Amino acid sequence: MGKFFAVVLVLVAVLSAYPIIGNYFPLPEDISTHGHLIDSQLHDTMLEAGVAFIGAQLVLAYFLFAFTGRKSDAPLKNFPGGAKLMVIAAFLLVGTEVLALGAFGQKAWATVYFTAPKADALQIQSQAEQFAFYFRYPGPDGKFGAIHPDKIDEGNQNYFGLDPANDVDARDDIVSGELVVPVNREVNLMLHAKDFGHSFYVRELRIQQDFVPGLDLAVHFTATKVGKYEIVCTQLCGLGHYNMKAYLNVKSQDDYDKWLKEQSQ
Amino acid sequence: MHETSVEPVHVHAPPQGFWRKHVFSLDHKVIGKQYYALALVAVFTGMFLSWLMRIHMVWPDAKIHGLELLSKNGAPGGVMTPEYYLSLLTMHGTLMVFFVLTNAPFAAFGNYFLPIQIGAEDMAFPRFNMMSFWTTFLAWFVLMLAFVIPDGPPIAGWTEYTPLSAVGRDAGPGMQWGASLWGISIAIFCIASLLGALNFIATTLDLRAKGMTLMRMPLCTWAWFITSCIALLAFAVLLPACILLILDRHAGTSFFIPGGLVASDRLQPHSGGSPLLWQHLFWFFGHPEVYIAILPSMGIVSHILINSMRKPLLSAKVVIYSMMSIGFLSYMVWGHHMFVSGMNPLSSLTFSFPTLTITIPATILTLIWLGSLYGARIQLTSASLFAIGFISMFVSGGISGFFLAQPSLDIYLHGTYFVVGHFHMVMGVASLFGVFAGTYFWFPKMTGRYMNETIGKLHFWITFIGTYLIFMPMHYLGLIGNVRRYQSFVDDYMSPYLWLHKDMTVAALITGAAQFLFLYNVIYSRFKGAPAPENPWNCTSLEWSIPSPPPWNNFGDRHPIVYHDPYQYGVKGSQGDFVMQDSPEQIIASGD
Amino acid sequence: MASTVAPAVQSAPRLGSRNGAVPVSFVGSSADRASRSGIWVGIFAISMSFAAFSSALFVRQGTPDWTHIVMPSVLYLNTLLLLASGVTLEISRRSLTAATLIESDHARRARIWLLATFALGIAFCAGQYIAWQQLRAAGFYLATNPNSSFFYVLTFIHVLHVLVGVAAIVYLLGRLMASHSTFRRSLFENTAVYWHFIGVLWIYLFLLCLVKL
Amino acid sequence: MQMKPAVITGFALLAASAVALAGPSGGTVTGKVTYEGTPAKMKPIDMSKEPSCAKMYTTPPMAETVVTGASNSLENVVVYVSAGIPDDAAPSTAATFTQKGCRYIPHLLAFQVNQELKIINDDQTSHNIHPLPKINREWNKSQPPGTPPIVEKYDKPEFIPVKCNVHPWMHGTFAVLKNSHYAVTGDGGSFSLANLPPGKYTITAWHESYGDQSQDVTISGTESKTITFVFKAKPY
Repeated sequence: MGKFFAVVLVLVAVLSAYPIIGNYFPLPEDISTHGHLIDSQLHDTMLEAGVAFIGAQLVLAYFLFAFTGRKSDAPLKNFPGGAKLMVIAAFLLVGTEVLALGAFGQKAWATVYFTAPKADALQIQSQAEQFAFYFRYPGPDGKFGAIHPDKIDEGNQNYFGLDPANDVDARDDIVSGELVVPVNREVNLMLHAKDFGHSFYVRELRIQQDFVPGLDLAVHFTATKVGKYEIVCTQLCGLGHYNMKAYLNVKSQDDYDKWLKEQSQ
Repeated sequence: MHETSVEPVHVHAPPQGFWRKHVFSLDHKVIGKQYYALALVAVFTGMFLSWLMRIHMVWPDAKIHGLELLSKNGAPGGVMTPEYYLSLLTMHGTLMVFFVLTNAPFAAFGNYFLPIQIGAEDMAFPRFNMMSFWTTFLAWFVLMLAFVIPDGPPIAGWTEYTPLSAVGRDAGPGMQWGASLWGISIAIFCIASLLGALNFIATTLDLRAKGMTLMRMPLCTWAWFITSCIALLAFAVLLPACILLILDRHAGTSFFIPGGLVASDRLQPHSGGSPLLWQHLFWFFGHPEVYIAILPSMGIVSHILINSMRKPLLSAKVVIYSMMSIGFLSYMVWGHHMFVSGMNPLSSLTFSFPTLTITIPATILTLIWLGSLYGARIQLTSASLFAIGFISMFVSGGISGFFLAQPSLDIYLHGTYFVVGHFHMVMGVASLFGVFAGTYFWFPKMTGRYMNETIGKLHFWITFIGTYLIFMPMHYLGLIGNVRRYQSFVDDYMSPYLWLHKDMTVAALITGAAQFLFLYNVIYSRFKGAPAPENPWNCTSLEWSIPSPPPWNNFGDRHPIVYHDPYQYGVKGSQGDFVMQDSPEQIIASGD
Repeated sequence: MASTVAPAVQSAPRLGSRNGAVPVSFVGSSADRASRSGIWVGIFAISMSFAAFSSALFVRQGTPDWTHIVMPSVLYLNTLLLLASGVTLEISRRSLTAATLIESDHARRARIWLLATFALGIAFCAGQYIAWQQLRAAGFYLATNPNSSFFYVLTFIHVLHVLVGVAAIVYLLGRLMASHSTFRRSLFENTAVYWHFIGVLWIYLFLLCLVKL
Repeated sequence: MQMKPAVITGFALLAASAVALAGPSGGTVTGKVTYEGTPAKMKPIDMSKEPSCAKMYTTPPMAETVVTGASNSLENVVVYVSAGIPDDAAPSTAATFTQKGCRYIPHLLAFQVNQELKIINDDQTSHNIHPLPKINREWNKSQPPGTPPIVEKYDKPEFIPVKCNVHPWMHGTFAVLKNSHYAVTGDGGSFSLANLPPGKYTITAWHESYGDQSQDVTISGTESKTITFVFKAKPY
């Protein structure tokens, strides 16, 4: 039984590691300027965690193999070094690992959250609601119209509750269901929640940030590759959560300008 | 003052009549069994819900015949609606976390064995003890009501994030009365758990038998004691949170609801509340809750390992201190659930360090367990199989914590199946393995009969392998950015990976089915199992020094006096290679 | 001691046991020690809950819609009542410690002061009710603004705790009144501890509502 | 007043016979609904979030809050007899409300109190129907593809906004009316209320964003009257 258990554990270790080593579940391609930091951090962590995982399972397997079904008079031995060794090992191995991951790993975090967007970053506002994202561009005047929750009229495509009748800034605001951005241009995305908590997640951008009602947050990123990518909600927001998505459409500067012109007509 | 009271002292009179004996019993053993039964009902309900969810997830249009009987609106014509999927998800999480992972390893086994293992006749406050079970039962009943009300169960997940959970009807189906029932149920559950924790602590501190020093307490007693200290803080914080939530829902207050929200085309009449406040209060409870679930299993597993290795752990002290530091650290890490929820990015870093640090005591524990196996005489019973399976599971699930503890990786992995795989393995299955191990181990003591070993081993192999087949792939899917809590994967991005989800569903169905072997084994053995002696596993702790099943007052009129710690294995004892805690004989090391 | 056949829980020396034995120095049985640590653990848990409430209040005070309301004047009176009740309970406890027999003057005095404590406790609850009325009269309801919300929540939950204490006092009175009954002193001690705790708790809550940080 | 019931039953009989004969018995009110001023410019609906629906259109469909036609005609206006005629029993036929291409067909559905309302999902995606009544009972149900139609009833007259919680742009209206004398203006904004027995009526026209207007008409014999409603349109 012990031998069988050992075999099973070896299989578990090997088969669990196989898809990772064989890279059968590759990360989606990274189209952001900061993503490579996250990816390399993920890679390092995977290496350390993987070694620990396989190591532990194999040791467990070996001990089971060696020390089950022994005769009742078989001598009992203690692991050389005993508990002291274990404690020291844990502190050294894990401690250093913790420090390494903790200290160096924060670079990616810092680039996302501790660096302010450049002054010329493209300002876009995103509103999350049950169950869609809408995006607002300030239009030619470069000013966003104020949001009036009582003016929201979705049947009439007024998702943000703008008041063009009285608010000049709002008249030229461009509202789109698709996040269209120019390539290689930093975007500062302001997140506004209309009803509940939502989250902005673009796998390829390596960006995830919650929309918190009553608390307008912002994320900034630079998309480096033209194409269409999925924006999904990762914060449970109600019955349509699974279907709450939009598309990030990265265009060349020219196409972007063209699109913007079409929209403002 | 005289040494010990000589004349028989009973905390309560011998139970008379059916109601006192079996229903409103003051006997900690009966109460423990009641907790266990409740957990058993809850775990099978929860498992059934997970079946429905997994089936619907991979075959969204499938007609599940008879489901429309469970809920007319939730499954018109047997096809599950998106909101009903979320209802099941919420109920699955709530049932499993509160009524299984808190009740089974902690309340059930703790109630039954903590007093016996410290040589006490009963809990310090038997009436509180009875109350805390029946309050828990009430909480469960209130939660179950959500299934039968027309509105249906809530859809906001077991974390009930505000404002989704706070605005009521406009948040969607199930959020009008279902969510209220949830809040009330959890508030009641908090009160019950506080009573229980109070009882555990007082009992451990003051009702220990003569000679039972703290360091002579078995490791599972230690685990239950530490857990009750954690629970005392955790539930004391969740209770106010639930009260405020209920007020927001029904009294028009705005603790968690900010102004200017428009839901279902209606401007919500609230202002100024803070959704993050709920998240902080909830996770201040929520993270320690993870350790409330896992620590008792660590204790149980250590206790069983020592017995089936026939040798002590490398160091029991280190295990105790590790469990303590885990309990202590568990209060400094709650923020790691909120890395991307708009918390100050700096505090994310300050939360990530203790989170990474908590892996040190966890690693120490693992190394101690592993290292102790070296040079042992391991006997593989169903109990020890599950105990060793626990180690494997704890490693596999715990390792992925490395990833999630780092804010920079959490940016990518948060809210994906990576998280689901992680916590299901480490706090769900691992601590359930502890419960299984405990059941196979203590069943002879509780009923006077053995459980069937063949069925037990079969149960273990299917469960062990099945668990890996279900939850390991979740990590892979998380790495490709598979978002959790989706009722189906409508986006083309996920379609290439649906086959894997289908396989996981099949694995889940098989593994779930195997649990009926366990259920059968429990029920069959209860009545037809082979009769067990007083101390079938040659174990040293006090519960094995009394008849199986124990009499209503545990030790009769005897007042056990403890002479040894419970780790006296591999010695020359009068009864074999061990010496009971309460036997006055000298320890003679076996010659080797 | 061995001769007395006491119902329910055996424990430390009892007043009014049949032979009217004079209690030796207070010796707690394990049950007494348990209930003592029980009360402290309970106090710890309650404090933890109110700490949670407080943190919520601090967060909420930071939000712009917070308007600080003037506390009803009756609260000052209530505070005095509760403090006084603490004193009377202390006197009662002291004289009971000095008491040897249930029929002694000490015991009688203990009874009277305990009765006073009970009255003051009830008066406090009534006073809190009046405070709520005053606040409603001033147009501040539970949902009027965050400050009033917190005030009602905190005071109401505190009053619930006071009522638990009152119930305990009633029970003690019952035991003390009935002669020839056994009396467990540790119960009295614990009730006193609890009662002083809710007194302190009230001072804290009152200050919490009074001052804005 | 003793004879009122008699009168009512009389009217009821008349109406009933009118329906039964299905011939032009009684008078008719015909007319046209128009607007003056500049109505808000309807924007195209952005369905990019729901590809299964978006691909059903070559050019994105327009919002239907204000639908205008040639010569200032106004569509989706309910014209009904608001006073002067007794309530009718609901017809046995069900009023059908279809979700197709992530839009409501029709955008405005008029039916009678207690008439059966049948809601069908023709899309490959799961819809949610959430009518927001003020006086009737509120419900909120999802309808995955391939599930049976949702059948409901309303027991009080009301204009009920309907929304889909899953697709924010999907908005429609239920016009629940007391009697069978109503019409919804289509292309050209014209309407016709037939089979009106002689009498004095109040005719009301209701539009979801322009509100309602009423006119009194008196019908004698089988004459047919023509009336027009003119709504004030606002650019925003």
